[in-house]
Amino acid sequence: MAPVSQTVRVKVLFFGRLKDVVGQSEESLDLTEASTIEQLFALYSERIPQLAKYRSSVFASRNQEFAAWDAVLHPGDEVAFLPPVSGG
Amino acid sequence: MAPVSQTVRVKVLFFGRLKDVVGQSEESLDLTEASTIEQLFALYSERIPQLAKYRSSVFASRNQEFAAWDAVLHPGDEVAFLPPVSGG
Amino acid sequence: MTTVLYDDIFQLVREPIDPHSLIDHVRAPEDGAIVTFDGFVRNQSHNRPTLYLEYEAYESMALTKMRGIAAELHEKYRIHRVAIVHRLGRLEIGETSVFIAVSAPHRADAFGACRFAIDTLKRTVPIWKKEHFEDGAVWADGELPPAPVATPRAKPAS
Amino acid sequence: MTTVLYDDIFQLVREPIDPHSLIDHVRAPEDGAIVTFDGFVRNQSHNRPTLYLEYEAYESMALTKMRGIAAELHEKYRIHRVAIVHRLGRLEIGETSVFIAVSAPHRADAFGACRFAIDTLKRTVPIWKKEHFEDGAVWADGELPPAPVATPRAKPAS
Repeated sequence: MAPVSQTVRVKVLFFGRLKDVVGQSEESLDLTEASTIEQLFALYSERIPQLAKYRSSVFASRNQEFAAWDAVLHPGDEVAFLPPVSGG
Repeated sequence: MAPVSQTVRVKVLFFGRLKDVVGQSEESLDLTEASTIEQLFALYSERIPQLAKYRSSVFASRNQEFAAWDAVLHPGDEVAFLPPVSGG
Repeated sequence: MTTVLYDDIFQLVREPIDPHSLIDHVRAPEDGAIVTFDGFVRNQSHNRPTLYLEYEAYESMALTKMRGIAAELHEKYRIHRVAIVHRLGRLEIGETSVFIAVSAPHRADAFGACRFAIDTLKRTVPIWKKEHFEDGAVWADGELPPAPVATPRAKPAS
Repeated sequence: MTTVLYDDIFQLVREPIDPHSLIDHVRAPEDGAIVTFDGFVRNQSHNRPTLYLEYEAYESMALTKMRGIAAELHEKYRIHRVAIVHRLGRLEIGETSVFIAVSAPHRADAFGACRFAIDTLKRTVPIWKKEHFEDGAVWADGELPPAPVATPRAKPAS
Protein backbone atom coordinates (compact mmCIF):
# COMPACT_ATOMS: atom_id res chain seq x y z
CA MET A 1 0.00 0.00 0.00
CA ALA A 2 1.20 3.50 -0.64
CA PRO A 3 1.70 5.54 2.50
CA VAL A 4 -1.29 7.63 3.41
CA SER A 5 -0.47 11.26 4.12
CA GLN A 6 -2.05 12.38 7.38
CA THR A 7 -1.69 15.30 9.73
CA VAL A 8 0.44 15.08 12.86
CA ARG A 9 -1.05 16.97 15.77
CA VAL A 10 1.53 18.20 18.26
CA LYS A 11 1.41 20.49 21.25
CA VAL A 12 4.00 23.29 21.16
CA LEU A 13 5.19 25.23 24.23
CA PHE A 14 7.36 28.34 24.58
CA PHE A 15 9.01 29.53 27.78
CA GLY A 16 10.89 32.52 29.15
CA ARG A 17 11.88 35.14 26.58
CA LEU A 18 10.66 32.89 23.75
CA LYS A 19 7.15 33.10 25.14
CA ASP A 20 7.41 36.90 25.03
CA VAL A 21 8.68 36.82 21.42
CA VAL A 22 6.05 34.37 20.19
CA GLY A 23 3.32 36.10 22.18
CA GLN A 24 1.82 32.89 23.49
CA SER A 25 2.97 30.04 25.68
CA GLU A 26 1.17 27.10 24.14
CA GLU A 27 -0.72 25.94 21.07
CA SER A 28 -1.82 22.81 19.28
CA LEU A 29 -0.58 22.51 15.73
CA ASP A 30 -1.46 20.17 12.87
CA LEU A 31 1.62 19.38 10.79
CA THR A 32 0.68 18.28 7.28
CA GLU A 33 3.68 15.99 6.94
CA ALA A 34 6.30 14.27 9.07
CA SER A 35 8.50 17.02 10.47
CA THR A 36 11.52 17.33 12.67
CA ILE A 37 11.79 19.67 15.66
CA GLU A 38 14.11 21.80 13.49
CA GLN A 39 11.39 22.13 10.84
CA LEU A 40 8.82 23.01 13.47
CA PHE A 41 11.03 25.82 14.78
CA ALA A 42 11.58 27.04 11.19
CA LEU A 43 7.81 27.16 10.72
CA TYR A 44 7.50 29.50 13.70
CA SER A 45 10.50 31.55 12.52
CA GLU A 46 8.71 32.17 9.22
CA ARG A 47 5.70 33.43 11.12
CA ILE A 48 7.78 35.44 13.63
CA PRO A 49 11.08 36.42 11.95
CA GLN A 50 12.83 37.67 15.11
CA LEU A 51 12.57 34.16 16.56
CA ALA A 52 15.36 32.98 14.22
CA LYS A 53 18.10 34.79 16.14
CA TYR A 54 17.39 32.66 19.23
CA ARG A 55 17.94 29.38 17.37
CA SER A 56 21.54 28.93 18.49
CA SER A 57 20.73 29.30 22.20
CA VAL A 58 17.43 27.44 22.27
CA PHE A 59 17.01 23.88 23.52
CA ALA A 60 14.18 21.63 22.52
CA SER A 61 12.37 18.97 24.46
CA ARG A 62 9.96 16.31 23.34
CA ASN A 63 7.65 14.77 25.91
CA GLN A 64 9.55 16.38 28.79
CA GLU A 65 13.00 15.15 27.74
CA PHE A 66 15.72 17.17 26.02
CA ALA A 67 15.55 16.16 22.34
CA ALA A 68 17.74 16.41 19.27
CA TRP A 69 16.75 18.94 16.63
CA ASP A 70 16.50 16.22 14.00
CA ALA A 71 14.07 14.15 16.04
CA VAL A 72 10.95 13.37 13.97
CA LEU A 73 7.63 14.30 15.57
CA HIS A 74 4.85 11.83 16.19
CA PRO A 75 1.15 12.44 16.76
CA GLY A 76 0.50 13.57 20.31
CA ASP A 77 4.05 14.72 20.98
CA GLU A 78 4.54 17.67 23.32
CA VAL A 79 7.38 19.84 22.05
CA ALA A 80 8.83 22.73 24.02
CA PHE A 81 11.37 25.39 23.07
CA LEU A 82 13.49 26.33 26.05
CA PRO A 83 15.87 29.25 26.51
CA PRO A 84 18.95 28.54 28.64
CA VAL A 85 17.60 27.74 32.10
CA SER A 86 18.11 30.13 35.01
CA GLY A 87 16.52 28.49 38.02
CA GLY A 88 18.14 28.14 41.41
CA MET B 1 74.79 37.88 88.77
CA ALA B 2 74.38 34.13 88.89
CA PRO B 3 70.92 32.96 87.92
CA VAL B 4 68.64 32.44 90.84
CA SER B 5 66.87 29.08 90.87
CA GLN B 6 63.19 29.53 91.41
CA THR B 7 60.09 27.40 91.04
CA VAL B 8 57.92 27.63 87.96
CA ARG B 9 54.22 27.30 88.74
CA VAL B 10 52.16 25.91 85.84
CA LYS B 11 48.59 24.74 85.47
CA VAL B 12 48.26 21.27 83.96
CA LEU B 13 45.09 19.93 82.31
CA PHE B 14 44.13 16.45 81.09
CA PHE B 15 41.24 15.64 78.78
CA GLY B 16 39.36 12.63 77.45
CA ARG B 17 40.93 9.25 78.20
CA LEU B 18 43.99 10.95 79.68
CA LYS B 19 41.82 12.45 82.37
CA ASP B 20 40.53 8.96 83.19
CA VAL B 21 44.10 7.58 83.36
CA VAL B 22 45.47 10.41 85.49
CA GLY B 23 42.38 10.44 87.69
CA GLN B 24 42.02 14.20 87.67
CA SER B 25 41.44 16.87 85.09
CA GLU B 26 43.47 19.76 86.46
CA GLU B 27 46.18 20.67 88.94
CA SER B 28 48.69 23.38 89.71
CA LEU B 29 52.27 22.21 89.81
CA ASP B 30 55.50 23.85 90.98
CA LEU B 31 58.41 22.82 88.81
CA THR B 32 61.73 23.22 90.63
CA GLU B 33 63.66 24.01 87.45
CA ALA B 34 63.04 25.12 83.87
CA SER B 35 61.28 22.22 82.13
CA THR B 36 59.95 21.41 78.71
CA ILE B 37 56.49 20.05 78.03
CA GLU B 38 58.19 16.70 77.33
CA GLN B 39 59.76 16.72 80.80
CA LEU B 40 56.44 17.63 82.38
CA PHE B 41 54.76 14.65 80.69
CA ALA B 42 57.64 12.40 81.83
CA LEU B 43 57.06 13.58 85.39
CA TYR B 44 53.44 12.42 85.22
CA SER B 45 54.49 9.15 83.53
CA GLU B 46 56.75 8.37 86.49
CA ARG B 47 53.83 8.93 88.82
CA ILE B 48 51.34 7.03 86.58
CA PRO B 49 53.30 4.46 84.53
CA GLN B 50 50.43 3.56 82.16
CA LEU B 51 50.40 7.15 80.91
CA ALA B 52 53.60 6.52 78.96
CA LYS B 53 51.91 4.40 76.31
CA TYR B 54 49.77 7.39 75.25
CA ARG B 55 52.81 9.58 74.55
CA SER B 56 52.85 8.95 70.79
CA SER B 57 49.21 9.89 70.29
CA VAL B 58 49.03 12.83 72.70
CA PHE B 59 49.15 16.47 71.68
CA ALA B 60 50.20 19.27 73.94
CA SER B 61 49.02 22.83 74.13
CA ARG B 62 50.44 25.80 75.98
CA ASN B 63 48.16 28.74 76.70
CA GLN B 64 45.45 27.36 74.39
CA GLU B 65 47.71 26.87 71.37
CA PHE B 66 49.16 23.59 70.11
CA ALA B 67 52.76 23.54 71.31
CA ALA B 68 55.97 21.69 70.53
CA TRP B 69 57.13 19.09 73.05
CA ASP B 70 60.43 20.86 73.50
CA ALA B 71 58.80 24.18 74.38
CA VAL B 72 60.15 25.49 77.71
CA LEU B 73 57.55 26.35 80.32
CA HIS B 74 57.24 29.75 81.92
CA PRO B 75 55.59 30.75 85.17
CA GLY B 76 51.84 30.96 84.78
CA ASP B 77 51.67 28.78 81.66
CA GLU B 78 48.60 26.62 81.17
CA VAL B 79 49.63 23.30 79.70
CA ALA B 80 47.13 20.72 78.45
CA PHE B 81 47.61 17.14 77.28
CA LEU B 82 45.12 16.31 74.56
CA PRO B 83 44.17 12.94 73.05
CA PRO B 84 43.31 13.00 69.33
CA VAL B 85 40.19 15.14 69.08
CA SER B 86 36.81 13.62 68.20
CA GLY B 87 34.34 16.47 68.07
CA GLY B 88 31.84 17.07 65.30
CA MET C 1 13.92 -4.27 35.93
CA THR C 2 14.44 -3.22 39.52
CA THR C 3 12.48 -0.37 40.97
CA VAL C 4 14.14 1.33 43.90
CA LEU C 5 11.90 3.52 45.99
CA TYR C 6 13.32 6.37 48.02
CA ASP C 7 11.35 8.62 50.30
CA ASP C 8 12.51 11.80 48.57
CA ILE C 9 10.68 15.09 48.08
CA PHE C 10 10.48 17.10 44.83
CA GLN C 11 8.24 20.12 44.75
CA LEU C 12 7.47 23.27 42.84
CA VAL C 13 5.64 25.63 45.16
CA ARG C 14 4.11 29.11 44.97
CA GLU C 15 4.15 29.78 48.71
CA PRO C 16 7.23 30.46 50.88
CA ILE C 17 9.42 27.39 51.32
CA ASP C 18 9.60 25.94 54.84
CA PRO C 19 13.13 24.54 55.29
CA HIS C 20 12.38 23.02 58.69
CA SER C 21 9.80 20.51 57.47
CA LEU C 22 12.17 19.47 54.66
CA ILE C 23 15.09 19.00 57.05
CA ASP C 24 12.86 17.02 59.40
CA HIS C 25 11.81 14.84 56.49
CA VAL C 26 15.34 13.82 55.49
CA ARG C 27 16.60 13.37 59.08
CA ALA C 28 16.80 9.80 60.39
CA PRO C 29 18.68 8.11 63.26
CA GLU C 30 20.82 6.00 60.92
CA ASP C 31 22.30 9.19 59.45
CA GLY C 32 24.84 11.49 61.01
CA ALA C 33 24.98 14.42 58.59
CA ILE C 34 22.63 16.76 56.78
CA VAL C 35 23.88 19.35 54.33
CA THR C 36 21.46 21.99 53.08
CA PHE C 37 21.64 24.58 50.35
CA ASP C 38 19.42 27.65 50.58
CA GLY C 39 19.39 29.88 47.50
CA PHE C 40 17.63 33.19 48.05
CA VAL C 41 16.98 36.46 46.27
CA ARG C 42 19.87 38.93 46.40
CA ASN C 43 19.25 42.65 46.63
CA GLN C 44 21.22 43.30 43.45
CA SER C 45 22.22 41.72 40.16
CA HIS C 46 25.36 42.89 38.34
CA ASN C 47 25.34 45.92 40.67
CA ARG C 48 21.80 46.99 39.75
CA PRO C 49 19.38 47.04 42.69
CA THR C 50 16.79 44.30 42.26
CA LEU C 51 13.13 45.03 43.09
CA TYR C 52 11.87 41.46 42.95
CA LEU C 53 12.11 38.28 40.86
CA GLU C 54 9.65 36.14 39.01
CA TYR C 55 10.26 32.45 38.37
CA GLU C 56 8.41 30.33 35.85
CA ALA C 57 8.89 26.67 34.99
CA TYR C 58 7.96 24.02 32.49
CA GLU C 59 6.45 22.30 35.46
CA SER C 60 5.96 18.71 34.28
CA MET C 61 9.46 18.53 32.82
CA ALA C 62 11.01 20.34 35.80
CA LEU C 63 9.57 17.78 38.22
CA THR C 64 10.79 14.93 36.00
CA LYS C 65 14.27 16.48 35.93
CA MET C 66 14.29 17.00 39.71
CA ARG C 67 13.33 13.36 40.20
CA GLY C 68 16.13 12.41 37.81
CA ILE C 69 18.65 14.42 39.83
CA ALA C 70 17.65 12.61 43.01
CA ALA C 71 17.97 9.23 41.29
CA GLU C 72 21.45 10.19 40.11
CA LEU C 73 22.40 11.28 43.65
CA HIS C 74 21.44 7.86 45.02
CA GLU C 75 23.58 6.22 42.32
CA LYS C 76 26.64 8.41 42.83
CA TYR C 77 26.63 8.91 46.60
CA ARG C 78 25.85 6.93 49.71
CA ILE C 79 23.00 9.08 50.90
CA HIS C 80 19.73 8.49 52.67
CA ARG C 81 17.13 11.05 51.61
CA VAL C 82 16.88 14.12 49.39
CA ALA C 83 14.48 17.06 49.37
CA ILE C 84 14.54 19.50 46.43
CA VAL C 85 12.04 22.35 46.36
CA HIS C 86 11.91 25.31 43.99
CA ARG C 87 9.56 28.23 44.34
CA LEU C 88 7.73 29.84 41.39
CA GLY C 89 5.97 33.16 40.92
CA ARG C 90 6.98 36.47 42.48
CA LEU C 91 9.76 36.44 45.10
CA GLU C 92 10.89 39.38 47.23
CA ILE C 93 14.47 40.15 48.29
CA GLY C 94 15.73 37.59 50.81
CA GLU C 95 13.10 34.96 50.03
CA THR C 96 14.27 31.42 49.31
CA SER C 97 13.96 30.38 45.66
CA VAL C 98 15.46 26.90 46.02
CA PHE C 99 16.12 24.67 49.00
CA ILE C 100 17.93 21.34 48.95
CA ALA C 101 18.55 19.01 51.90
CA VAL C 102 20.51 15.76 51.78
CA SER C 103 21.00 13.32 54.65
CA ALA C 104 23.76 10.71 54.74
CA PRO C 105 25.67 8.56 57.19
CA HIS C 106 28.86 10.54 56.44
CA ARG C 107 29.52 14.17 55.63
CA ALA C 108 31.52 13.72 52.42
CA ASP C 109 28.52 12.17 50.69
CA ALA C 110 26.11 14.76 52.07
CA PHE C 111 28.29 17.64 50.84
CA GLY C 112 29.02 16.04 47.46
CA ALA C 113 25.40 15.17 46.77
CA CYS C 114 24.01 18.56 47.83
CA ARG C 115 26.53 20.39 45.65
CA PHE C 116 25.87 18.08 42.70
CA ALA C 117 22.13 18.61 43.10
CA ILE C 118 22.19 22.42 42.93
CA ASP C 119 24.80 22.49 40.15
CA THR C 120 22.75 20.06 38.06
CA LEU C 121 19.48 21.82 38.83
CA LYS C 122 20.89 25.13 37.62
CA ARG C 123 22.00 23.59 34.33
CA THR C 124 19.21 21.18 33.49
CA VAL C 125 15.91 21.94 35.21
CA PRO C 126 13.65 24.09 33.00
CA ILE C 127 13.03 27.05 35.26
CA TRP C 128 13.49 30.69 34.26
CA LYS C 129 14.03 33.83 36.27
CA LYS C 130 12.88 37.33 35.32
CA GLU C 131 14.66 40.12 37.18
CA HIS C 132 12.67 43.26 37.86
CA PHE C 133 14.61 46.51 38.24
CA GLU C 134 13.59 50.16 38.68
CA ASP C 135 13.69 50.69 34.93
CA GLY C 136 12.28 47.43 33.63
CA ALA C 137 12.56 43.67 33.66
CA VAL C 138 14.86 41.20 31.92
CA TRP C 139 15.06 37.45 31.68
CA ALA C 140 18.27 36.36 33.40
CA ASP C 141 21.05 34.92 31.28
CA GLY C 142 20.68 31.22 31.61
CA GLU C 143 22.97 28.23 31.72
CA LEU C 144 23.45 25.72 28.95
CA PRO C 145 22.71 22.05 29.51
CA PRO C 146 25.87 20.04 30.04
CA ALA C 147 26.23 17.95 26.87
CA PRO C 148 24.82 17.87 23.35
CA VAL C 149 21.80 15.64 23.03
CA ALA C 150 22.47 12.42 21.16
CA THR C 151 20.71 12.04 17.87
CA PRO C 152 18.35 9.04 17.79
CA ARG C 153 19.00 8.56 14.09
CA ALA C 154 19.33 4.80 14.21
CA LYS C 155 15.90 4.33 15.74
CA PRO C 156 13.43 2.94 13.17
CA ALA C 157 10.04 4.57 12.83
CA SER C 158 7.46 2.53 14.67
CA MET D 1 47.92 45.86 62.28
CA THR D 2 44.46 45.73 60.81
CA THR D 3 41.61 44.34 62.83
CA VAL D 4 38.74 43.03 60.75
CA LEU D 5 35.52 42.49 62.58
CA TYR D 6 32.98 39.99 61.33
CA ASP D 7 29.62 39.36 62.87
CA ASP D 8 30.25 35.63 63.32
CA ILE D 9 28.99 33.26 66.02
CA PHE D 10 31.09 30.68 67.93
CA GLN D 11 29.46 28.83 70.76
CA LEU D 12 29.80 25.82 73.00
CA VAL D 13 26.37 25.04 74.43
CA ARG D 14 24.86 22.51 76.80
CA GLU D 15 21.27 22.91 75.60
CA PRO D 16 19.84 21.71 72.25
CA ILE D 17 21.15 23.73 69.29
CA ASP D 18 18.60 25.88 67.48
CA PRO D 19 19.63 25.92 63.79
CA HIS D 20 16.97 28.46 62.81
CA SER D 21 18.34 31.32 64.86
CA LEU D 22 21.84 30.59 63.50
CA ILE D 23 20.61 30.56 59.90
CA ASP D 24 18.71 33.78 60.51
CA HIS D 25 21.88 35.33 61.91
CA VAL D 26 24.02 34.64 58.83
CA ARG D 27 21.30 35.52 56.31
CA ALA D 28 21.55 38.96 54.68
CA PRO D 29 20.10 40.53 51.52
CA GLU D 30 23.50 40.95 49.88
CA ASP D 31 23.98 37.18 49.94
CA GLY D 32 22.37 34.59 47.71
CA ALA D 33 23.43 31.32 49.27
CA ILE D 34 23.57 29.64 52.65
CA VAL D 35 25.09 26.21 53.14
CA THR D 36 24.60 24.44 56.45
CA PHE D 37 26.11 21.33 57.99
CA ASP D 38 24.20 19.53 60.71
CA GLY D 39 26.08 16.72 62.46
CA PHE D 40 23.91 14.61 64.73
CA VAL D 41 24.12 11.47 66.85
CA ARG D 42 23.79 8.22 64.88
CA ASN D 43 22.02 5.23 66.36
CA GLN D 44 25.11 3.05 65.93
CA SER D 45 28.88 3.17 65.82
CA HIS D 46 30.86 0.48 63.98
CA ASN D 47 27.63 -1.57 63.97
CA ARG D 48 27.17 -1.42 67.74
CA PRO D 49 23.91 0.23 68.87
CA THR D 50 24.67 3.52 70.60
CA LEU D 51 22.76 4.48 73.75
CA TYR D 52 23.92 8.08 73.96
CA LEU D 53 27.03 10.24 73.64
CA GLU D 54 28.89 12.56 75.95
CA TYR D 55 31.01 15.44 74.64
CA GLU D 56 33.59 17.33 76.61
CA ALA D 57 35.86 20.17 75.50
CA TYR D 58 38.87 22.18 76.51
CA GLU D 59 36.49 25.08 76.33
CA SER D 60 38.77 28.14 76.23
CA MET D 61 41.01 26.58 73.58
CA ALA D 62 38.05 25.20 71.60
CA LEU D 63 36.50 28.65 71.32
CA THR D 64 39.85 30.11 70.26
CA LYS D 65 40.18 27.42 67.60
CA MET D 66 36.62 27.96 66.35
CA ARG D 67 37.33 31.69 66.06
CA GLY D 68 40.52 30.84 64.15
CA ILE D 69 38.59 28.64 61.72
CA ALA D 70 36.18 31.47 60.99
CA ALA D 71 39.07 33.89 60.41
CA GLU D 72 40.62 31.40 58.00
CA LEU D 73 37.30 31.03 56.16
CA HIS D 74 37.14 34.79 55.60
CA GLU D 75 40.68 34.70 54.23
CA LYS D 76 40.16 31.74 51.91
CA TYR D 77 36.62 32.32 50.67
CA ARG D 78 34.40 35.21 49.69
CA ILE D 79 31.79 34.70 52.38
CA HIS D 80 29.65 36.94 54.52
CA ARG D 81 28.97 35.36 57.91
CA VAL D 82 29.73 32.15 59.76
CA ALA D 83 28.05 30.43 62.70
CA ILE D 84 29.76 27.46 64.36
CA VAL D 85 28.13 25.86 67.39
CA HIS D 86 29.09 22.65 69.18
CA ARG D 87 27.09 21.05 71.94
CA LEU D 88 28.67 19.52 75.08
CA GLY D 89 27.38 17.12 77.71
CA ARG D 90 25.00 14.23 77.14
CA LEU D 91 23.37 13.90 73.70
CA GLU D 92 20.65 11.46 72.72
CA ILE D 93 20.31 9.69 69.35
CA GLY D 94 19.34 12.15 66.63
CA GLU D 95 20.36 15.27 68.52
CA THR D 96 22.63 17.78 66.80
CA SER D 97 26.20 17.84 68.11
CA VAL D 98 27.56 20.44 65.69
CA PHE D 99 25.91 22.98 63.43
CA ILE D 100 27.66 25.23 60.92
CA ALA D 101 26.06 27.85 58.68
CA VAL D 102 27.89 29.97 56.09
CA SER D 103 26.38 32.72 53.96
CA ALA D 104 27.96 34.00 50.76
CA PRO D 105 27.07 35.85 47.58
CA HIS D 106 27.78 32.70 45.56
CA ARG D 107 27.29 29.01 46.24
CA ALA D 108 30.82 27.79 45.49
CA ASP D 109 32.21 29.84 48.38
CA ALA D 110 29.40 28.81 50.73
CA PHE D 111 29.95 25.11 50.01
CA GLY D 112 33.75 25.34 50.14
CA ALA D 113 33.80 27.28 53.39
CA CYS D 114 31.23 25.09 55.16
CA ARG D 115 33.10 21.93 54.19
CA PHE D 116 36.45 23.42 55.23
CA ALA D 117 34.96 24.48 58.56
CA ILE D 118 33.68 21.05 59.60
CA ASP D 119 36.79 19.25 58.29
CA THR D 120 39.06 21.61 60.23
CA LEU D 121 36.90 21.49 63.35
CA LYS D 122 37.07 17.71 63.41
CA ARG D 123 40.87 17.76 63.20
CA THR D 124 41.85 20.72 65.35
CA VAL D 125 39.21 21.76 67.88
CA PRO D 126 39.79 20.12 71.29
CA ILE D 127 36.49 18.33 71.80
CA TRP D 128 36.13 14.66 72.73
CA LYS D 129 33.29 12.21 72.39
CA LYS D 130 32.54 9.30 74.70
CA GLU D 131 30.28 6.66 73.20
CA HIS D 132 27.97 4.81 75.57
CA PHE D 133 26.89 1.29 74.59
CA GLU D 134 24.87 -1.43 76.34
CA ASP D 135 28.05 -2.94 77.73
CA GLY D 136 30.09 0.11 78.60
CA ALA D 137 31.54 3.35 77.31
CA VAL D 138 34.60 4.20 75.23
CA TRP D 139 36.28 7.40 74.13
CA ALA D 140 35.95 7.60 70.34
CA ASP D 141 39.06 7.25 68.25
CA GLY D 142 40.07 10.77 67.45
CA GLU D 143 41.66 12.55 64.55
CA LEU D 144 45.20 13.85 64.44
CA PRO D 145 45.91 17.53 63.91
CA PRO D 146 47.00 18.26 60.32
CA ALA D 147 50.70 19.05 60.64
CA PRO D 148 53.50 18.70 63.16
CA VAL D 149 53.86 21.74 65.35
CA ALA D 150 56.88 23.89 64.57
CA THR D 151 59.50 24.15 67.27
CA PRO D 152 59.99 27.72 68.51
CA ARG D 153 63.64 27.04 69.18
CA ALA D 154 64.93 30.35 67.81
CA LYS D 155 62.79 32.40 70.16
CA PRO D 156 64.93 33.93 72.92
CA ALA D 157 63.72 33.67 76.47
CA SER D 158 62.17 36.95 77.53
